[in-house]
Amino acid sequence: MISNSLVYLIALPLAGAAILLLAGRRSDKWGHLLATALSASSFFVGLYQLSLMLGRSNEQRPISQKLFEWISVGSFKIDAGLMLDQLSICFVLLITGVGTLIHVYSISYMSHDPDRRRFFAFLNLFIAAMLLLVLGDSYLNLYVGWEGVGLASYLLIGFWNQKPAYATASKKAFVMNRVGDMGLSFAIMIAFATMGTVSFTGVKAAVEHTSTAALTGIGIMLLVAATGKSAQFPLQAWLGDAMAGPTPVSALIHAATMVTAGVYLITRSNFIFDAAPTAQLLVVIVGAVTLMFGALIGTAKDDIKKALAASTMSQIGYMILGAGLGPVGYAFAIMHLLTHGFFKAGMFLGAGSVMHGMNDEVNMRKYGALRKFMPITFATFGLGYLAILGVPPFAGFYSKDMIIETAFNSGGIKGIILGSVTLLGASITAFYMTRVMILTFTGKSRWDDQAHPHESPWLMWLPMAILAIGSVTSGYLLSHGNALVNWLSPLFENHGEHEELLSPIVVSGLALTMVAIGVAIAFLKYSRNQVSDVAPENVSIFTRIARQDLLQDRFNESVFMRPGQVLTKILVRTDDSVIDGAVRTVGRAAMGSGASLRGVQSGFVRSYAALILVGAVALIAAIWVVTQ
Amino acid sequence: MDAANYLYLSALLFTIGAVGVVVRRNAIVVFMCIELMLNAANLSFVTFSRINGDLNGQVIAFFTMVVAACEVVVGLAIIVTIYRSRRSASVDDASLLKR
Amino acid sequence: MIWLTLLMALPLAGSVAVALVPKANEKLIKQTAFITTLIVMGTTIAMAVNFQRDNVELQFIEKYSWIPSFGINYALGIDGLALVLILMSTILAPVVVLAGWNESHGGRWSIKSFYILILVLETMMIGVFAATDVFLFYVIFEAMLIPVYFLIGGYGSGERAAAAVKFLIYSLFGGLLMLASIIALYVMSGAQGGHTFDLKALSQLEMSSTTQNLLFLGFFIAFAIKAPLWPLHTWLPDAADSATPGTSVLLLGVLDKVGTFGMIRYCLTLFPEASRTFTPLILVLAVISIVYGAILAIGQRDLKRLIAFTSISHFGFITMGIFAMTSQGYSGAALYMFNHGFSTAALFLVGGWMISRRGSSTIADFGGLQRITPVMAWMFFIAGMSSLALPGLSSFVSEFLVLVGTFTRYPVHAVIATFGIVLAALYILIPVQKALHGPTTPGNENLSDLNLREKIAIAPIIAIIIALGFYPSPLLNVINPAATHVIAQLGFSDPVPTSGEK
Amino acid sequence: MVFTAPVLNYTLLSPILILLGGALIGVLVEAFVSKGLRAITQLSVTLGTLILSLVQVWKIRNEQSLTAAAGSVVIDGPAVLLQASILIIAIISVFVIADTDHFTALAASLPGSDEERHAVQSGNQVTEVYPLTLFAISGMMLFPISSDLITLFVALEMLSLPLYLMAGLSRRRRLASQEAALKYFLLGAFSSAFFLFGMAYLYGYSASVTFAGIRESVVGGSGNDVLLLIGMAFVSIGLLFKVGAVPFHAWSPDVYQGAPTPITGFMAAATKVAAFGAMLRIYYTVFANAQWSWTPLLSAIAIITMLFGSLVAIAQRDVKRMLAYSSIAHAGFLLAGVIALNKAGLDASIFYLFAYGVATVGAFAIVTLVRDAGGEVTDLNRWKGLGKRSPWIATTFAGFLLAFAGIPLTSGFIGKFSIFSAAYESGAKSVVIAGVLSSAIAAFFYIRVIVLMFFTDSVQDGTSVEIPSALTRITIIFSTVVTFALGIYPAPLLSFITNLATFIR
Repeated sequence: MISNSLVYLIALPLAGAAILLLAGRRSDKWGHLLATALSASSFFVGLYQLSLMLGRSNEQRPISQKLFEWISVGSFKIDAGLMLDQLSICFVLLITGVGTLIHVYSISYMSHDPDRRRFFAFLNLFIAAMLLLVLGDSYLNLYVGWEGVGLASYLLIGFWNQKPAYATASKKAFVMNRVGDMGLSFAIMIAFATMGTVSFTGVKAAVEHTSTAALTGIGIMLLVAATGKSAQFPLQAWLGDAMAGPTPVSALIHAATMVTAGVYLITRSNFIFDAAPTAQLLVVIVGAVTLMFGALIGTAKDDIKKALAASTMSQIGYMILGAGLGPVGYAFAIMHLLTHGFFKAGMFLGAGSVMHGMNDEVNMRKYGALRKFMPITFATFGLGYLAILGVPPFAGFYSKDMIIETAFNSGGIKGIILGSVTLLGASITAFYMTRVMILTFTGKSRWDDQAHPHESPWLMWLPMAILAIGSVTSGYLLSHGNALVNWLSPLFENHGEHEELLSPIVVSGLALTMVAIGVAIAFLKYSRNQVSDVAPENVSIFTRIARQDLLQDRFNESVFMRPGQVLTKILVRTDDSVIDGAVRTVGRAAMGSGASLRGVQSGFVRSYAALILVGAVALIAAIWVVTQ
Repeated sequence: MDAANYLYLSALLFTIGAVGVVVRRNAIVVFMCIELMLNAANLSFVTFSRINGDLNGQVIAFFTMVVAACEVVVGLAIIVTIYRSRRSASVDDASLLKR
Repeated sequence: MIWLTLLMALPLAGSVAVALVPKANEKLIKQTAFITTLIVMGTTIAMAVNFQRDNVELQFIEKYSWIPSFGINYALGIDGLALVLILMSTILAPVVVLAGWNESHGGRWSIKSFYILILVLETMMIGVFAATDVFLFYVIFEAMLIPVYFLIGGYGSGERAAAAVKFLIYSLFGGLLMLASIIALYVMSGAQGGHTFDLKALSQLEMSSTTQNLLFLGFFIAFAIKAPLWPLHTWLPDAADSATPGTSVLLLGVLDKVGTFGMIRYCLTLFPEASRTFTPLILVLAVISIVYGAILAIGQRDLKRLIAFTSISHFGFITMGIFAMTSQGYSGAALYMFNHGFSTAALFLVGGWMISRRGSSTIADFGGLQRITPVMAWMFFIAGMSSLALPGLSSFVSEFLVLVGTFTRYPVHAVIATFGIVLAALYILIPVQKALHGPTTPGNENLSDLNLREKIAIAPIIAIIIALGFYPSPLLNVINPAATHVIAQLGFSDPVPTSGEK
Repeated sequence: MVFTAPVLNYTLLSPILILLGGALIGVLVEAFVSKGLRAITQLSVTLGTLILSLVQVWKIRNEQSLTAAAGSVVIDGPAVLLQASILIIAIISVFVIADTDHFTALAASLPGSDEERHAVQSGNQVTEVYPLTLFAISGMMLFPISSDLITLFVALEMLSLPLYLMAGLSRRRRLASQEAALKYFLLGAFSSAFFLFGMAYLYGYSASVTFAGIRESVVGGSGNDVLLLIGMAFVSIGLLFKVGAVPFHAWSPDVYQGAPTPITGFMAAATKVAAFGAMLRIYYTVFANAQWSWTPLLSAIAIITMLFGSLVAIAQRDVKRMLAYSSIAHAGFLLAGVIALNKAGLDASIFYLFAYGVATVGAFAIVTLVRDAGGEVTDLNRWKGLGKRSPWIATTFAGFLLAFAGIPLTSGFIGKFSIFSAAYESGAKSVVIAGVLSSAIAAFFYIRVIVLMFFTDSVQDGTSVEIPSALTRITIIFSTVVTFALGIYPAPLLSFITNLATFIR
């Protein structure tokens, strides 16, 4: 039963999660091994699927499978169905592959944590959810995975939630993601209301006779969802705090896989964006803004993980931008996504290993000169560094330059702006990555006395090494003979090439120069003069703003949080005073009138007689009225 | 002479009685006012029986007198007990029960 | 086979049995009650098996003359919706008994009377959903208040007396308005060929639209109080605050459903025109409830009140789904009633355990429970996740159906309501962070984790929550026929996709 | 001229005659039987009479006659039903009255005098209350069946005069009791003066003292409407006074509170049946065709009565007064039945009267049980926590309160529903709305009492609950059973009433 094996992809890690969570402490001994094994086996299933797929012709490659009828009410019919095509297979391999490596890494990294078993349970849960996300054959199934990874990310960010700050960080991540998810549900609603279906194939088919307005609406809402999950502007604020999670988590979820779900969503929905130029334009803008936004933040961070997080944000900005460029861009976006998966994960693991050696110090100003103490980490990290810079022949060179090139060639003034932005971004990236390298590995040691930096055990450096290899080779492999582009092309309808504004050579040249400039500045600034181990206070306003993540939190707090809290307080008060108050008033009124009416009962028989008399007179009067 | 005048008279008597009940304090007097009202009613009965040329009205008058007598018996009994225990026959003093 | 009467008789018999047990033998009392509820649950499931899914007509019909001089019958019968709700009630009953094994202690009265009240209440819970004679429904609808009133006032905590009275007065008021409408219906039926209370017959009545609107309001206000719909909700937080967890489960999980159930079974069936007339207003109220309830839940310091307000938000969703007049909305609402029963039950029961252990219901008093009582913490977390409608858990399906169903006809309402899901994340995660996460705060160091009984009690609920999240079809298949039937009766059909208008 | 003796149908009159006979025997017993045996003899005589009379009523249940007593009484379905209700209520009341501890040993003695004390010590308890009760009952039996003005008036006085006295017989708080008697008497006499005056005008209008005669001229429309209207108005005052409708209600709270509780229960229940019985007959038969003139007025009075009774009851602190005001509210509900002026209204009213009467007697019977050293405790604040000390009594009382509040599964609900639907059917929507509203208000104070009894902690002030005597227990159990039986399965009684209740003219 080959088709069934799609289920195994998800079922294996899911089972792992379930077993570990239900078995509880009993499974502490072997839990991590089981989890790793299951993740790995899922990876091999993926490979097997790939082999099968390679064996089929282009049209035959996508396979889908209905598991059972999930929801069916009236015309709203959703099957629990999976779909594996050229796009999702890439993700499957990335997720399970990098995932497995990180499982391995974590065995050692988390070895001292009493709750390691729970950690692995969550990792497996994440893998399962992420696979569901990329395998679901309809937007609603995708939604399940979409929120599933959100949950896993919440659990993992808050893994050490006994620290209030971390608990808050996890909550922040979940809530901001929910804002994005809201966009996704809107998209689904519009899709159902206008097209009567929410399955990828169904929607794709329905696009041609659907009003542009609706398509634009769907597109924008999908973009909102993407910004939430992929930490794009304006929903980017959670990513930095998400670094509260254990470093392997940052590597897997917040660098390699989950945060790229937005890119997947947009490329998956290419048929919608191609038909909704406005939405597509917005995608590009969001991408451009974010890539600058992230890059700028990156320049000011002293926390190595936050610096990397900022860089992730910026790199995903590249991908979104690429995806926003339409059919020509999708493939490159994916390519960058994959290469980024390698080098960024690698660098995060490197950071982890550094922290491991520096008893969890994250402040780069307290590092320095680690090259000697952790050669392997330095090597792997360095390769990742070169890759992200886009130095040929490393991975980034292929993927990133493609995006820059496509940006330039996207035509007209738009092309020029986008191109320059991407170029500038590249240069800034070069600057802050160099800064990270210098502060961490070179120069004088600035760590305090109790730190005994040492290389990490093989369980940790092996994955780093593998990823490093990936970050060297993946670019070449994927772009060799346009391998990936051709692989994916059947999914995207090609509108033919734009006129070339700049030739690839020129672009590469430009890019490299810009990078060189960035590197140079970094060298002048940090390598020459001594770096202090505390962040200097007398810095420019820009630096300060950058250190505060360009005031993103300040903004959210003052615009959403505070007013929200005030509103809540007011409502709580009015609910008691006004609404319930009204009810109480009615009651009091009744009692009051009763008390006052008692007065009639004076106790004097004569007044009673008078009452009767009055009554009699009243009756007579009434009669008189009647008869007149 | 027009029989209606008797009706006016009885109405007048009735009103006097009713007002008397309301304004007088002494239980006995109050009671006498009520008797006045009853007799006013009797007067009407008799008048009507005269007007309608039908004897039943007059029969009722007799019944009423008997009933009034019974009322007197019961009434005086009650008033006297009250008077004995309170040493006052003022209806205003008897106002324990109120509200 | 007179399933429904049997179902109603069993708990009564159980209550008699409980009454016969000597006061001293608490254990036996509890066991008797528990066994009874189990038997009832079994019988219900057996009945559900015999239920013909595709048959839109009422099933298991019974009809005996009760008060012939008013044309009142003891008439029972259920459609898919009623079946689902009865199923929910009878599954919840044993859970509540088991979960609240010691709730009856420290009450004003004996443990015995507690279980007698519970069992009597169960009879009425079944009857109120099964009744097809308006008068019978009303009788049970009102009589139900009494046991709950005593359960809150007698075994609750804090301002229980005040809360109980508030609950009773509120409900009685609504009930009397409904009585006025019922009388009017009765009189009209007399004028139009024979006094009757038969639901079907009454739905055929001719009446001017003004009358119909007035009578509709009579019913609707009663139900809106029950189901608490803003602004008639203020009794609920107080009641939930003072009632024991088990009582709260029955109150919010089952009794309040009578409100939404009534809207479908009586408002829509008896007054289709008026329902259409008032739909815009009701939808607005529903949307307000959704957002308002959520915001107030965020603002609560007390765990029980928080849960109560989340329910107000959820009932907003249910009401919205009902009046969206689409099959998705309707089925979603029906499914929502079922799921809400369980997610709220989970929240209240686990919350109740936390409170009884800590001796306080103030959220701030908890802290770091995940480290001390992991199982309890997890149960609370899962319950919370189901309350914020996390995909993969039961309530997601229903909530999304409601939203989609509403969107196709009333996009604006649906959009505003959808903001509720962000608020939901807040009102669940805030208590989760305060109570379960963070460092262990003083007073919580040596709380005990769930014991076996409690685990057994909560397990089925969690199981149902997860199972129905992935495979709701069994319920949907029962609900759908009724849904399409009702929608069709109201002269509605699902909006067709607008694509092709290009 | 020749004297023709009137033809009397003794079988049909027997219920009343038996009562009168019993009453006379009672008087003799009071005079001649030794004080040791007196109480028990009186009790057995009274009960015997009542039961005998009830049997007679049952025997004649299907009879119909306009000429039972030369056209001055009418025997028909409603008559039988009402008489039966009165007798049943009377019997269960007598069980409570039998507890002589409530009654002064020597009514003639001064409160607190040696004479009184001696009478108590020597157990020299006078038991005139029994014959008085019987006289009152015979009056009540006559009131709803009388079919001419004379009989009506005599019956009214027959039922009133003994009640005036009985109100003054309380053993404790005698001053209050005597005051109650005085007030009841003066106001009663006052109202009956109006009644009589009204009768005079009806006579003047129709030149006839028989209902039939008056009805004819009402139908015929001949004659001076002003006379008719004034007559109707004043007669109504007399009746409304007896049923305690606003603004002619003022006596009832004071009298209910001052009178000995068993008497209060009896009065509240039986008098209402009798008075409403008469009212129904008069309005349904005599005034029916003048509906246009009185329906609006009566509706207004009904609405005011309901609301007033319910509202003021909220503010009461004394259980007897609270019940008094609640009975005012119920008078309002019952007026809705009169206004209905249709078969349904008649059936409903009779059912309501019976159900309410039984429940009332039960409720007051329970009030007699809550005592401290100084006798009954009627202050509600001292009823706190009753549910804890004597759950059964408290639960039963709660049951009656729920019945008064009209909660389903109690007789009160069926009554309310039937009477309101009848009123609605005849188009008196405003009355129904007011009724529903005031029921909501009323529910509030009934529930307050339940809260006091069950949800508030008791104050240790020597308030205790007497173990009910065997007889009282019978009353309580009977009323409880009837109250819930009629709530759960009223069909038999309802159809019985429906079959019988038709006025013959």
